[in-house]
Parts: sequence; structure tokens; C-alpha cells
Amino acid sequence: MIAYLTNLATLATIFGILAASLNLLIGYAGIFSIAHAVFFGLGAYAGAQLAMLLVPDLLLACLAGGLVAGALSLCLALPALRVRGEYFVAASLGLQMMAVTVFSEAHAFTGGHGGLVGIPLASLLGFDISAPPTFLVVCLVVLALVLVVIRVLMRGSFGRSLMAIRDSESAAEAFGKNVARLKTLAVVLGCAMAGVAGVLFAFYMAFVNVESFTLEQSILVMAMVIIGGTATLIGPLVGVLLLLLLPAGLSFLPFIPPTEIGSVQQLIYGLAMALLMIFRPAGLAGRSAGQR
Amino acid sequence: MADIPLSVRGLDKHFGGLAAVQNVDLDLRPGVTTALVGPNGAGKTTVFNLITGNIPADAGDVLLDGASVRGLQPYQIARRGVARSFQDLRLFGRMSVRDNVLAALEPAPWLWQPGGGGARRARAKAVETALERTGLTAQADARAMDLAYAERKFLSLARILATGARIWLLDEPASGLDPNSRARFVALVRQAVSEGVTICLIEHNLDIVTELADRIAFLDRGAKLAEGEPQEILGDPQLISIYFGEPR
Amino acid sequence: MLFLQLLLSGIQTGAIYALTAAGFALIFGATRIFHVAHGASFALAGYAFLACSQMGLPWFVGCLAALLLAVGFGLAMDAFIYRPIQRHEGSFFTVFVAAFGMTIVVQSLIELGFGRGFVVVDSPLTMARAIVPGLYLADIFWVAIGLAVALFVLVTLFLERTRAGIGLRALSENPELLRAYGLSSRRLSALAFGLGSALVVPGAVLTATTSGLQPAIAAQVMLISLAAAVVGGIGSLRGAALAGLLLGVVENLVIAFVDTQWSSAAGFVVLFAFILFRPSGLFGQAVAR
Amino acid sequence: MLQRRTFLLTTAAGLAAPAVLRAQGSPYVVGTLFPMSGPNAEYGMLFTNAVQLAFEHIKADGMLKRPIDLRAQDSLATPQGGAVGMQKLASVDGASYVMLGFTGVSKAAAPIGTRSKVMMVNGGGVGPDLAGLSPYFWNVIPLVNQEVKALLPWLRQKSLKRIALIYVDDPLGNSVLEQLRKGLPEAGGELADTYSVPPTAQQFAAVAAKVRSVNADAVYFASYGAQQSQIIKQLRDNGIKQQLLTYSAGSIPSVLSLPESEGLVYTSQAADWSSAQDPVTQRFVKDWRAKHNSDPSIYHQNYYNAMRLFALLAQELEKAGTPVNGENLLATLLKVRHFTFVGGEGTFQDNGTLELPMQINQIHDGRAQKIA
Repeated sequence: MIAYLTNLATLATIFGILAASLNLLIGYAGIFSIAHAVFFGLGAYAGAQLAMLLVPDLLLACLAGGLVAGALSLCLALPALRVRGEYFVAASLGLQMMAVTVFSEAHAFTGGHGGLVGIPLASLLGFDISAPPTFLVVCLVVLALVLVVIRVLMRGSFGRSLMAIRDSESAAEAFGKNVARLKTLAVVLGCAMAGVAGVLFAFYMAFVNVESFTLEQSILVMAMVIIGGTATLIGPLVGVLLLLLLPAGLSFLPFIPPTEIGSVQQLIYGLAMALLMIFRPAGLAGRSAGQR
Repeated sequence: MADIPLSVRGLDKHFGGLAAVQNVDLDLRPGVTTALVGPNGAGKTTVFNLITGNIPADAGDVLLDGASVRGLQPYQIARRGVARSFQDLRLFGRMSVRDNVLAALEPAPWLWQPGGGGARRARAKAVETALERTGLTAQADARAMDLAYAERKFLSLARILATGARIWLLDEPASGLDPNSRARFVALVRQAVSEGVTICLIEHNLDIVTELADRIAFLDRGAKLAEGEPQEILGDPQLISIYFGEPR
Repeated sequence: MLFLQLLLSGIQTGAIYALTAAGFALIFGATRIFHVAHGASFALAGYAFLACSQMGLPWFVGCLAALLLAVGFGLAMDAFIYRPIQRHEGSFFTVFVAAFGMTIVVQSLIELGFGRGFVVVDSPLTMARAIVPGLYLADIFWVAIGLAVALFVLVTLFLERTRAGIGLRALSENPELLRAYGLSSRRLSALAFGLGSALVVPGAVLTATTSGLQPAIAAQVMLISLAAAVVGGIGSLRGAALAGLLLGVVENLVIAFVDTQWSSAAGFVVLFAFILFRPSGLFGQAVAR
Repeated sequence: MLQRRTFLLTTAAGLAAPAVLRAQGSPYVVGTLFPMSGPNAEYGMLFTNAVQLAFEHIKADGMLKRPIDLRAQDSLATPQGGAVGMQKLASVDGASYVMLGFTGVSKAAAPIGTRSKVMMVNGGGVGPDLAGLSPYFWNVIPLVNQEVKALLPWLRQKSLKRIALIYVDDPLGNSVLEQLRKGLPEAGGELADTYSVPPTAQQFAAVAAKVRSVNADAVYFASYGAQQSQIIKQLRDNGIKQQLLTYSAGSIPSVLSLPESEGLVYTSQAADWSSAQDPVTQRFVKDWRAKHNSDPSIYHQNYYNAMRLFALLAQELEKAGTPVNGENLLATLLKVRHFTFVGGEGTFQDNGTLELPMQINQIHDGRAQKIA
């Protein structure tokens, strides 16, 4: 039981980092990306490759994963500068679909559908950190760091500028904000953090393949952010706990026949998403309109 | 020429076949409030958008202190001391009133605002002053979208006030205000003018125009038909009949 | 010859995409709701048709059942999901998540009701014959093209000639005009959902006989509709239909030049390119920034 | 929210506690980790039905002294779902033996199962990457290479020389590609052309057009799930009249029941339902037909065997008086190696796969018939 809870907690922490980084885009910068799993994947692949080819050091891997994801996030920044709203959603969708094909085709980097197997155990500055409880602690530390960075930045002028752009791009520009640069910074920062989450994921799973970086994953993370509450620090975490623990919790229900377990779980899961959006449209941790 | 903070020379803009602005000249001088007046669709807001670089001009030029701003991005023009308001306000709706004003005076070139603690305190002070002058201190922590209509209009003014910009372009700043708020608004603008701010405003309410404007530029179908003292323009029956929309 | 063959099968695929995408565009144009559950309407219609044909009912009964279910679902989404959400804060993404949740619900219900496998309705119309040596076409090709053209003409006529149709177009362009016409925006939005959902029926029925159905088909259809609606210029019916056709053709033709692996991604490459280089789409107005 | 979370966790703990107790007490906990929702859920259904039948037989025969407690987890056919499900089966349910399927799931679950010393058994397709994945990971099915190899003599006999290959670009598909590329020339044939498709592709009219243009004698496809039926249907609809060939994945009901599958030839391990002599196979076929009113497929056979393998291993352990856990199950498997399964006698190889006699089947009137 402890091992199971540790496992869930570690996954929840990794997804917490992922959701928090997407919240930077969706919640603060108003960039509605449904391609976040792409950058999660880029980080995971980069981290795994580094660990397999050079050294399984988590710090270096995080650096590499963050760099690769951050650099390639310019593919997302480009449409983000040109279009907004539904158009951007569609652009990120296109990017996501293309990336999945590239991930499955670029065998040298990703191992194709077979994925990368045998990712070595993680170490940090020479210490073995692969034991599940230790790794959980490391993940929690990374999550804490990410949250601190987001909080500090979002409380500062950068955060205010992003939110100003989100609420009215033209007005922000009229007050001297370099919208292109700020948006690009936000995208790079958010995607680099997603890359770091990907590195942790790769080390934790010891195996990665394209099935973890699909559109479904992107939508799951997006749902976590929206259901939890955008532009709040704890909202994405609340969303992660709910959406990760809901299926896990449902699997404990004794009365579902084993042959129908998947469908019934999905049914409840989908219904929960719809109902939450009807009754808590600003998310569980968000404040609704009219509330002062 | 150099003592004119902002001058517009032969500005032209076409949207498809429609001439939105045709050969408009305009000089804005410090301490002088100029009103752009004209019927709906005369191209007044387009003139603003051309000045701030939001849309590129087909021909003509905008000079800030005698230097052309051609090719500059809107944010670069803004940083040269041009602040504007919008007809539809464009507040930062989900941010607090205080953050709305604060965001307006931080260009935030990178991840942080340079200048350190001293500059930060100075900015905080500027924000408080702007909020005080616009009477929004009590609402400082409310979200902009939750404000009443008049409060929102004052917030859009507070954003401009706090920046310390020397040129203000105000797009229908007083429309829809009750008489009491209107009086406060007029007082605010007058104080700014007395402090040397150059103001250009678009306004439909002719009472406000007569109260505030030192000069009036009359636009119709993108062209400047006349410019002069308020009584001179408002006394011209032909212009007035265009303004009040005789069948055209 | 290969090129021609690929072009023709692209047109058949594209005709189905076009109708589905036009439905999506109609709903989006009139209500500004990104109806992500459009794919679920498609799946429901397809399975309704399948159920009827399994019961041995004639094909037009199946089509009618598909129509009723698709329209009913569209109207229900509008009334019970979108409207309550929009009454509150109703940001674009809130709607997106709720609609996606409902897509999952529909998919699970289909799994529970019809099992999880691939199913197909048998029809003699789908068997291709050589019309000239080396060029194969099935009768269903003509059915698809005919239906697409006929329905498109009908919908266009409806939008241009009838009061309700003009109201629908006005809903997105100029809501104030509606009041002048004395039309209720609530009724019109229901009309948009009904009509838009009805447009999935031919595609669903044809797919049930050609490439077959599976519970997860909703997501696929949703992606294509969305891509076509954007490439066509959001809200433009004509654009969405043409873009749907284009995506179908590209998906098929691309195989003549690159590895088959890229076929389904090709449509999204087109989508991405359009957004970068011509964000207004084929027929859209310039994007307001 | 905090409250809700605590609630969920305590509910989880409350429900799980008796399970852990029971695992120490009477029943043996056996887990299944199949996709039970999503595009591959048809397989989860198939696998589960087969496990269920074996479970009933084991109970009816009183093969084991203690009852078996079957626990199902939805793997969603994704690595993440596999990891979470495996961890739950291993550490919450206390399963000592888990049946699973799908490459991504298997690879993600294998390290967790190995760490917790849980026997894992796969009965789905086997690419070279699943052979020898972990000492605790076994396949009750031969390597897909074996299947291709078994087909080559038949191709030669029927003088089908030019083969076009449609394959999913994953280790299994690539292994088929490699085997055909190597084996066909030796059998006097050649690969006419190859087409790799993504596992999510649904439209094959264009592929069909290309296949037609190369004028092959036969078309081999290596895919799985709903995609297989789509490939068959669309190839036939688009005028491909040539012989269609595939591996054991062609034996699922949705393929069998598809009219277009008439004449499809696929390889599988020996599974001759009509003329089987041995009692294990006879009983399996008879009871399957009685229960499901159709012929069993290869997957039914495999997962029946997987479940049966557990009973056989546990039986040995009960005889010896040693506790039934993953470690001991593995030791017994390595010691015995040779088992009586549905389809005949099977021997486990060192690479973690099962050596079984192979056969070639053809679909006729919705039923599979052994043709070689």
C-alpha cells in the first residue's frame, strides 16, 4: 500500500510540475496551448538520452530537458505571436499532432513506438536517488522550486505584464509592453518547466514512449489546470489530485464488473469534468465572477 | 518644429476601397488640449491608431519632438511618452485596480523590472497618487471587471496618469459619465494640462469639448475639414449639420 | 493513374470531412461555441444507424434514427452544458473541457452498449470496380459527392434565403441586427446546433459503411472538423467545407510523395502552415488581434 | 478540497485493507492489466473472457486448495496506465501473478513487477523487445518471427512471390518487416513494397491505391486492434483482390466476422479446434462454444493458457508446501519449463517466449480453418 501511494504521489508531483507550468501559459499569459505533452515528451526524451549516453545525473538531465524543451518551444511561440484564441488552440493542436508523428518516426532520438527502455537509475551529484521515497522527495523539491519561481515571477512585473497582455493585448502594448518578447519568454519558461517534469517522468518510469505524449495527455493536463482553477498557485495542484486520484479511487469501487471497469471509470471521469465546469466554471480554487 | 511634442503630417490610410484617413495634418502643443470632433466613422480613432503605431500608415508621417516614428512598434512609441485610452477601455479585467495601474508603468523588458528597490518604491508611490487623484483608493484591491462603469473610466485614466506620459490620447473618456463624475473628470484633465501635458481627445459630448478643448480639429470621412478655436468651429452651421448627421 | 486514383479517394474522404466540418463551422459561426463534442454527435449517429441495420430495419429508418439522435444530442449539449456554463464565467476553455468530458461520456456509453470492437455496416455500394483499367471507384463515391453537394446547396440556400438563416448569419456578425429582426438568440442557437448536428449524419452513415466505426471515432472526427474549420476561416461555412475537402485530398495525395506514415499528420501540417502564413484561413476575414 | 482528498485516500485504504489481509489469508491474488477502455479495449474484453473461462475451469476442477481472487486494472494501453495499474496490483492487491498485454504497458510495468517480484505473463503479440524484457516477464506465445517463418514455406508452395507489406511502425511491425526482408528471398520471393502506418490511422484507401499499383501477389499486414479490420475492409473495397496475409492478431472476432475477411490467411500457434485430440484443448473448445456461441481465437487460447499456467505453477508449489509468491512461481517455471496447454505441449525458451507448434489458418464463412 505504501509503495502504491508513493507511486501515486510521485506521479501526482510530476504532473503537478507539468500542470503548474501549463498554468503559466494558460492562466497567466492567456496562451491556450493543447500541445503541452509535446514539451513534456521532449524533456523526457532528452533526459533519457543524456542518462543513457552520458551520465544519469538528474541535475544535468533536468538542465538538458529544460533546454531542449525551451528551445523547441519557439515552434509554439511563433503561432502564439501571430494568432490568438481559437486559432492558437488549433495551431497548438496541429503542433501536437505533428509532434506525435515525429516522435514515432525519429527512431534515433525517441526509439519510435518501441520507446526508450532501460533508462538508468537516477543519481544526483553521485548519490543514488532512485529509491521510490527518495525520488518522491526529490520530485517534491523540484515542484516546490517551480512553484516558488512561478510565484515570485507572477507577483512581479513579469507576471503583471503577462496578465495585462492576457486581459488586453492592445492596451498592454499601449503601455509600453513588448508583447512579442514577453509572450515568447512565457512560452519558453513554461515549456522548459514541462521539460523538467518530463525528465523526472523518464527517470521514474525507466521507460518512455510516444504513448505518454499524445493529445490525450495534453488534454488531461489542460483539464487539470482548468478544473483546478487558472491563474492560481494551488489550482493546478488541486486539478492534478482530482484527475489522477479519481480514476485511482474509482478502481477501488468493488461493485463494477471487471469487464466494464474501464468504461464505467471513463464514464464517471467524463461526467465529473462536465459537471465541474457547469458548477465551478472558474475551477475549484478559482474565484467566480461577481465574487469580490 | 522641435518644440511641438507631436505633429502629424499628411497621414493617409485606406482600408480596401475605403479612405479612413486622408491627408490629415495635426499639431499638438504642450498645455493645449485639442479635440478631434466629427460624426461616427470620421476616422478619429484611426488617427489615434496611426499615431500609436497600431496600424501602419499608407502615407504621411508622425513626428515626436520632430523625429519620425515610422516603423516603430506601438510599445516603442508608448515608451517615448505617448499614453492612450480606448473607447472600450480595455482594462486588465482580471487584475486588481492597483495592479492595473502598476502594470501600466512597468514596461517589464525581461523577467523583471530593472531599477531595484528605490525605483519600485517610486512606482508604488506613483500608483497610490494616481489612485488618489482618480478616487479609486478604496477600490484598490477589487478586480477591474467588478468595478462600476464610472470607476472603470477613472481607472483607465489612472493608468495614463501614473505613467507620467507627456502626451495623452483620450478616446471618448467622458462618455456615459454622470454630471458629478464628469466634473471630476474635467478637473483632472485641467490639472494635467496645467502640469504641461499635451492632450488630444476624441469626444462626442460638445459640452465637454467646449469645457476642455483649446482647439478643435473637425474630421469627416477621414479628412480634416477645419481646425480652429472652439467657438469658431462650433459656430459653423455647416460643420454642425454634418456633425449631427444630416442625411448624407 | 496512381495520382488520379489518390485524388479521387481523397475527394471521397474530403466530401465526408467537408459536411462534418461545415456543421462545426455553422455552430461556431452562429454561437461562438467551440463545439468539441461535435465528434460525439458523429459517433452517436453512426452507431444509431448501425443498431438499426443490425435490427434489420431499412436504411432510411436507420438514417432517420441517426438524424434524431445527432440532433437531439446537439440540442441537449446546447441546453444542458453550454448554456449553463455561459451563464457564469464561461471562458472558452471551460466550454472546451466540459465538451471534452461529454465526449468521453458518449464514448464510454457506446463501449458499454456496443462493445469496443470495430464494426461496419455491410453495403454493396462500397465495393470498388474498375471504371477504366487501373482506376477503381465504388458507387459510394457518387453517393458521397452527391450528398455533399446537395446538402451544401440546401444549407446555403437556407442561410441566404430564409429569415431564420439570415438570423443565424447575423448572430455572429451583428447581434444587434437580431433584435431588429425580432429573432431570439436562444432559438437561433438551438437552430444552429440542430442544423449543425444534422450535417454529421451523412458523414456518419457513410463512414459506418466504408471505413467503419469504433467507440473512439469521436476524437478523430473532432480533430478533422476543427482543423477544417480553422483552415477554412473560422465561422465560414464555405471555407470549412472547402478545407474539409482539401484536407481529405491532401491526406490521400501526400502518399504519392512521402512515406505513408505521414498521411494523417499531413492534414495538421497544412493546418499549422495556414495558421502561420494565412491565419484568416481560406475565406475568413482578417483575424482581430 | 483537502477534505475530499483525505476522504479519497481513507476510502482507498479502507477498501484495500481487507484485500491485503485476504492475500495473507486464503485466496491467491491474480491480477489482469488490460486496456478496458479506449480504442484497444476490444482486446481487454477478449483477454478477460479467456481468463474468466480458465478461472471457472480451475475452480470446477479443484486444482488449487485455495480460491483465486481476480483483480482487474485498466491499463488504458498507455505506459502510464500500465505503471499505475501494475503498482496497484503489486503493492495494494498483493498480486503474485499478473497477466498483461501491449508493448508500452508491458515495458512500463516490467520494472515495477520485477522490483516487487511479481510474475508477469503476456499473451498478446511478441516483438523482439518483449522477449527477455525481465526475468519475471514471460510470454505464453511465440516470438512473431516464428510466425513469419512458419508462413514462408506456404507462400512458396502457393507460389506467392511478390509480397506487399503494410505494417505499424513499432518493434513488432519492424520485426515482421525484417523477417520478411530476410526470409522472402530465401523462399524464392521478394518484398514488392512496404508501407508503414501510424497505429492511429483509419483511412487506407490511399494505401490501397498504392498497393494496387505495385501489383503484388499477396499483401501482408501487421497491425492490431480496430485498425486490422479497417485495413482489410478498405483494401477489399478498393479493389485489392490478392491474397491477404497476417500474423495471429488476425484471429480476433471483429476480423472473423467481417465479410471482407473471407479467405484471409494468418499464422498462429497450433489451435486446431475441430480435430484436437487432447482433453485440455477439447474441453476449452467445447466450453467456449457453449458459453460464447463462437469459436475461440488465439488470444482466448493464450490468456486461457496464461491463467492455466498460474494454476499449474501454484499446484506444484502447493504440493511442495512452499508459499505461492512471484519468486517461487518463477523458480517453478524455470524448473518445469514444459507444460500441457490448450493447443498442445509448450516449452518455455530462455528468451522468455513459448515454443509451440505453428499452423496456418484461413478464414472461411466467418470461421477459421486450419489449412497447413
